[in-house]
Amino acid sequence: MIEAKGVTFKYDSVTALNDVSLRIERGLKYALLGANGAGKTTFLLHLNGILRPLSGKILLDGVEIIYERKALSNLRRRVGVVFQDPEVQLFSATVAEDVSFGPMNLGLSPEEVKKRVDDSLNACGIYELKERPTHFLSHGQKKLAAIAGVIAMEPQVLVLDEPIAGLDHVHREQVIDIFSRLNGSGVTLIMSTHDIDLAYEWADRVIVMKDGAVAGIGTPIEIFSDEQLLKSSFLYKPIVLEIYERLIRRGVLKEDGIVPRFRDELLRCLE
Amino acid sequence: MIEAKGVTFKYDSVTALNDVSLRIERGLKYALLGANGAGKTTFLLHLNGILRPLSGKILLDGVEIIYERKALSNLRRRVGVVFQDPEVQLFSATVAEDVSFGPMNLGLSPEEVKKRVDDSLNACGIYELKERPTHFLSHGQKKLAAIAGVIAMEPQVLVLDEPIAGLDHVHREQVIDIFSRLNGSGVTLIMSTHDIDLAYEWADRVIVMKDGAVAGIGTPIEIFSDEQLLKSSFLYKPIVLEIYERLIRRGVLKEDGIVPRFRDELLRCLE
Amino acid sequence: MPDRFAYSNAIRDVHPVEKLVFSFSCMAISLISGSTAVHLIVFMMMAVVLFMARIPLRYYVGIMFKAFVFVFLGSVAVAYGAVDLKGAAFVFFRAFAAISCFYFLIFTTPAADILSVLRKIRIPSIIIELMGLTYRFIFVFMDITQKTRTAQSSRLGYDGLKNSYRSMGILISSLFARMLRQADYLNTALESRGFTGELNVMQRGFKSSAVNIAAITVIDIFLIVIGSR
Amino acid sequence: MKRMFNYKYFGAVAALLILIPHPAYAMHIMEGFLPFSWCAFWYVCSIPFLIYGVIMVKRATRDNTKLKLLLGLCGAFVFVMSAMKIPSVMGSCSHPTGVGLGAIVFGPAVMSVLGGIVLLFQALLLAHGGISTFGANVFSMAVVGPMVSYIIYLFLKRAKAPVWLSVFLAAALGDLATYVVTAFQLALAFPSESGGVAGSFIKFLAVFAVTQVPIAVAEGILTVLVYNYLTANSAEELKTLASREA
Repeated sequence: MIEAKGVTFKYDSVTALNDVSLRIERGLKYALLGANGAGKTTFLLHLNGILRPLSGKILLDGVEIIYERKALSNLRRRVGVVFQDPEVQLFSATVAEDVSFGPMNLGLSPEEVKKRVDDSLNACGIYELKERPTHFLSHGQKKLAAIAGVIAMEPQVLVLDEPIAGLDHVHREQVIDIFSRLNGSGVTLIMSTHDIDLAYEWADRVIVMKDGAVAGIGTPIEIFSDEQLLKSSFLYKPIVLEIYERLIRRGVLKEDGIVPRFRDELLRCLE
Repeated sequence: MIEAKGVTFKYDSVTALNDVSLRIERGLKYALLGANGAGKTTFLLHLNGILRPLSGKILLDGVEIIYERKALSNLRRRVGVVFQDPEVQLFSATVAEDVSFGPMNLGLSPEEVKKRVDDSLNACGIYELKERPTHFLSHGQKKLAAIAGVIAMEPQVLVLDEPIAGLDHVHREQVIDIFSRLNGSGVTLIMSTHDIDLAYEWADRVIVMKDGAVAGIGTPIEIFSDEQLLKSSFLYKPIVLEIYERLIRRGVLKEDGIVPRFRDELLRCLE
Repeated sequence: MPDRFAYSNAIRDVHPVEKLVFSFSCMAISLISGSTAVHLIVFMMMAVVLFMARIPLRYYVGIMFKAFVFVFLGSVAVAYGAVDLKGAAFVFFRAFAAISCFYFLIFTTPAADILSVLRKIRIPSIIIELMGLTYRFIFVFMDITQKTRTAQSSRLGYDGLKNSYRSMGILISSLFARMLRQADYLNTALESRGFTGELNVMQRGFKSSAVNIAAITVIDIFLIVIGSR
Repeated sequence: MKRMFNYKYFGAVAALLILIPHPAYAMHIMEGFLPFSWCAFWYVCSIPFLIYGVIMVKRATRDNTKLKLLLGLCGAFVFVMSAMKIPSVMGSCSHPTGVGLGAIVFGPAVMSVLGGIVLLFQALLLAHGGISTFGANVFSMAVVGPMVSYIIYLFLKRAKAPVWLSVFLAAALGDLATYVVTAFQLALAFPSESGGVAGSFIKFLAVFAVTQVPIAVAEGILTVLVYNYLTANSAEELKTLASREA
C-alpha cells in the first residue's frame, strides 16, 4: 500500500533517516519500535508528505508521491496522522470545532461535516464532550479528541505517533479498542510506541528502527525471539513471552505451538 | 509530617477534592495513583500552599498552615513541587540561572546560591549543562533541570506530579535514581503517576484517589492485593504480582514471605 | 539561527561588555567614517575574528553572501531614490562594514549575556525581566507553533487560500489562548519556588581581560586615524 | 523617456523587495543603511516613547506580579506571530507584523515596550533589522504603527463602525503607516538630488504602495480572523489585558 524506497532525510546536517526501504501492506497493524532518536517520528512524518525525503521516494499504491499541492492533498486525505502531543493537535476552542477542522478543509457540505463529526465522536466514545472547551479536557480525553479529529477525515491509513504515552489504564484500553475497530473496518495502522508489551500483543508486524535505519521487520514472535536484534536495539523481551519461555524451560508449561500474547492468555495457561 | 484534614476544594463549582484526610509520614516514598481527573494534581498543589482548601486544613508538623506571605514562604522552603510539564517551570535563559531562582528567593548569599546550584546540578547529573540555554535541552534534560531547580531549595518534602510521564527509558531510570538518593538522605517523596508497575516496585506507601477522595492507602502489597479497591478505582494488578500469585496458586513457586517487586526478582524466582 | 553559535563559539567566555564595546565602537566608526578603506578593514577584521571564534566558514560565507545580495540591491534602491552610483557604492561598503560588526555580536554573544550587560548598565529591571521571559518563551511558542502547523497541514489546513487563512487565524488565536494559560501555570510554578514579584537569578561571572581592552582601544584608534587621513 | 522611467521603476521595485529581505520583516531598515547621525536621531525620537511605555508597564505590574509574567509571554507571542508566514495570493509570502493586533489588545504604550523587545530579538536571533537602525525601526514599528492602529480603532469604534471594519482598518493602516514612516526615514537619509527629501520620499512611497498594500490587506484580513476567534473564546482575558492600559 505504502512503500518507502531508499529514503534518506537530514535535519540540518544530522542524518535522521538513512536509506530506509519498507513496505506497509494494506489492512495490517504495524508497531514501530526503537529508542528515542532512532528516527521513528521522522519516518512517520514522511508517510503523509509532511517531510520530503532528501533522496529516495515514497510510493502510494505503487505511484511515487510528487510534492505539489494536489498530490499532497490526495495523500493526506488517505493517510491520517495522530501526533504524540494532543496539546498541539487541538487548536480550536471546542471539541466539535476541532473535529470539524479536517472535514471542513475537505470542502464537504455542512450536513456531511456534521455527520462526520458526530460519527467520529461516537467512534471515540466522547460524544458527550462535543461542546466542551478543549483545554478543560483531561489528557486522556484530549487524546481521544485528537484521534476523532483525524478519523473524521476517514483515512485509509492511520499513522499513530506514540498514541498511548501518558495515558491512564482506562484511556489506554479505550484507545486500543478504537484502533482495533478501525482495523476491523479495513484501516491500515502504523503505531510507534515505547511499550514493548503492547507491540507484542497488538501488532501484526513489528518494525524495529535503529540509528535512522530499519534494523528488523517481522511478526512479533519473530522479532522478540531474536535476542541479537533486541540487544543491539536496546529493546527487551515482552514480559509475557519471557515468563512463558521460562515456564517452558522449567517444564511448568508444555509447548503446544500457541505462544500466549496477552497477559490474560498467559494467566489462562496458568489456571 | 504533613497532614490533610477534611480538605475540600472546588474549581468554580466543580468539586475537585472532597473531604480528603491523609497523613504523610517523614522519610517515606509515596505513590499517588488514580485515573485522570481523580484530583491528584489538585491535592498535590495543596501541599505547598499553591491552592487553599475551601474547607478543612493542611498541617505541617502538627501546625495548621495559615495563608499569609511569611507562613507560605516558610512552607514552600520545606515543600518543593516539580510540575509535570517542565516547559511551565523553566523560565530563564540558561540552566544555571533557572536553578538559582529558588535559592535567590531564599535570600541566600551569592556564594551559597552558587554552591546550591552546583550541588543540585551534580545531584541531577547535569552539571555539564550548566551554561546551556534552556531551549537547547531535550525534554528529558528539561525535566532534570526542573528537578534541579526544586532540589536547590533543599526541601524536606518533594512533591512530584507525574515525573516520569513522557520520559524515555534512560531518563526515566535517571530520574528514579535521583529520587532514591534524595530519599536516602531523608527527603520525603510524594509522586503521582499512572505507572502501576513503578508504584508497586518503588513506593513505601500507595495512596489511591478516586473522584476527589482517598479510596485507599497502604503498602503496595496491601493495596494491590485489594481486588475490590483496584476494580472500583480502575486500577489493575502489577503484572509481577499477578504472575507471582498465579505461580504460588499453581504450586510452581513456594510462598516464603518475600513477594517479588521487580521484574528481575520474579524472573530470578523462576531460574 | 545565529543563536546556536552564540553559545558554542570559541570566545563565548570573553566578557560580554568587551564584545559589545568592540562591536559597537567599530560599528560607530564605520557609520561615521567617510573612508571606504575603514569599511573594508572593519569587514576583514570581523571576518578574521569570527574565524578565530570558530564560526564555521561555510556558514559565515553563506550568510554573508545573502547579506551581500540584500545590501547590493538595497544600495541600488537608494541610488534610484537619491544618490549617484558613487554614493551607492559608498552606502554599500558602509552597510557591509556595519553588518559585519552586527554579525560579530550576534554570532559570539548569547542573548543571556547581553541581558546581563543591560542589567549592569541599569536598564530598568522590569525591561530585563520582560526580555528574559520573552527570550525563553520565544522558543517554547515557536516549537508549539511549528507542531500545531504541522498537525493542521496534515489535516489539509493549508490546502488552498481559504483554508490557509482560516487555519492561520485559528493558529494565532490558539497560541494566544495557550499563552494565557501558560502565564497561569508559570505563575503557579514560580510561586511554589518562592516568587513574590522579582525574577532574580544568579549572574554569571565573567573575567575582563586587560589584553582585550587594550586591543580594542588600539583597533579603534587605528580605525579613527585611518579614517581621518 | 517613458520607457526609461518604467525600466528604472521596475528595477527599484525589485530592489526594494529585496532590501526588505524576506518581504517578511518588511519595514525593518537593515543594519548599516542609515548614517550615524540619523541612527542617533531616531534613537532620540524613540526613547521618550519607550520610557513612557516602561512607566506604564511598571505601574500596571506593581501590584500584579502575574501580569509581569503575562506581558513577558506576550512579547514572545508577538515575536512568534511575526515569524509566521501569511499565505498570499501572489505566491510570495509575507509575515504579519502584529502591530495592529498588539495595539488593539495591549494599547500603544505597552505595545511600544513589547514592540521594542520584539525588534531587539528579531535582530539578535534572526539578524533582521539591526542595532544601529534599532531606533529608527522602533520609531516606525513600535511607536507610530501601533499609535495609528490604536487611534483608528478607537475612532471607528466610537463612530459605531462594524467591529470587523475597525479591526481591519486599524491593522491594515497601522501596517501602512509603518511603511510610510520607513519610507520617510529612508528619504531623510537619502534625499534625491533633484527633488530633495520630498522627491525621494515620493519615489520610495510609490514603490511601497505597489509592494506593501497587498501585504497590509492580508494582515488586515488575518487580524480580523484572529480578533473574531479571540473575542469568541478569550473575551475575559482580553478585557483584563486591555484594562491594564492606563
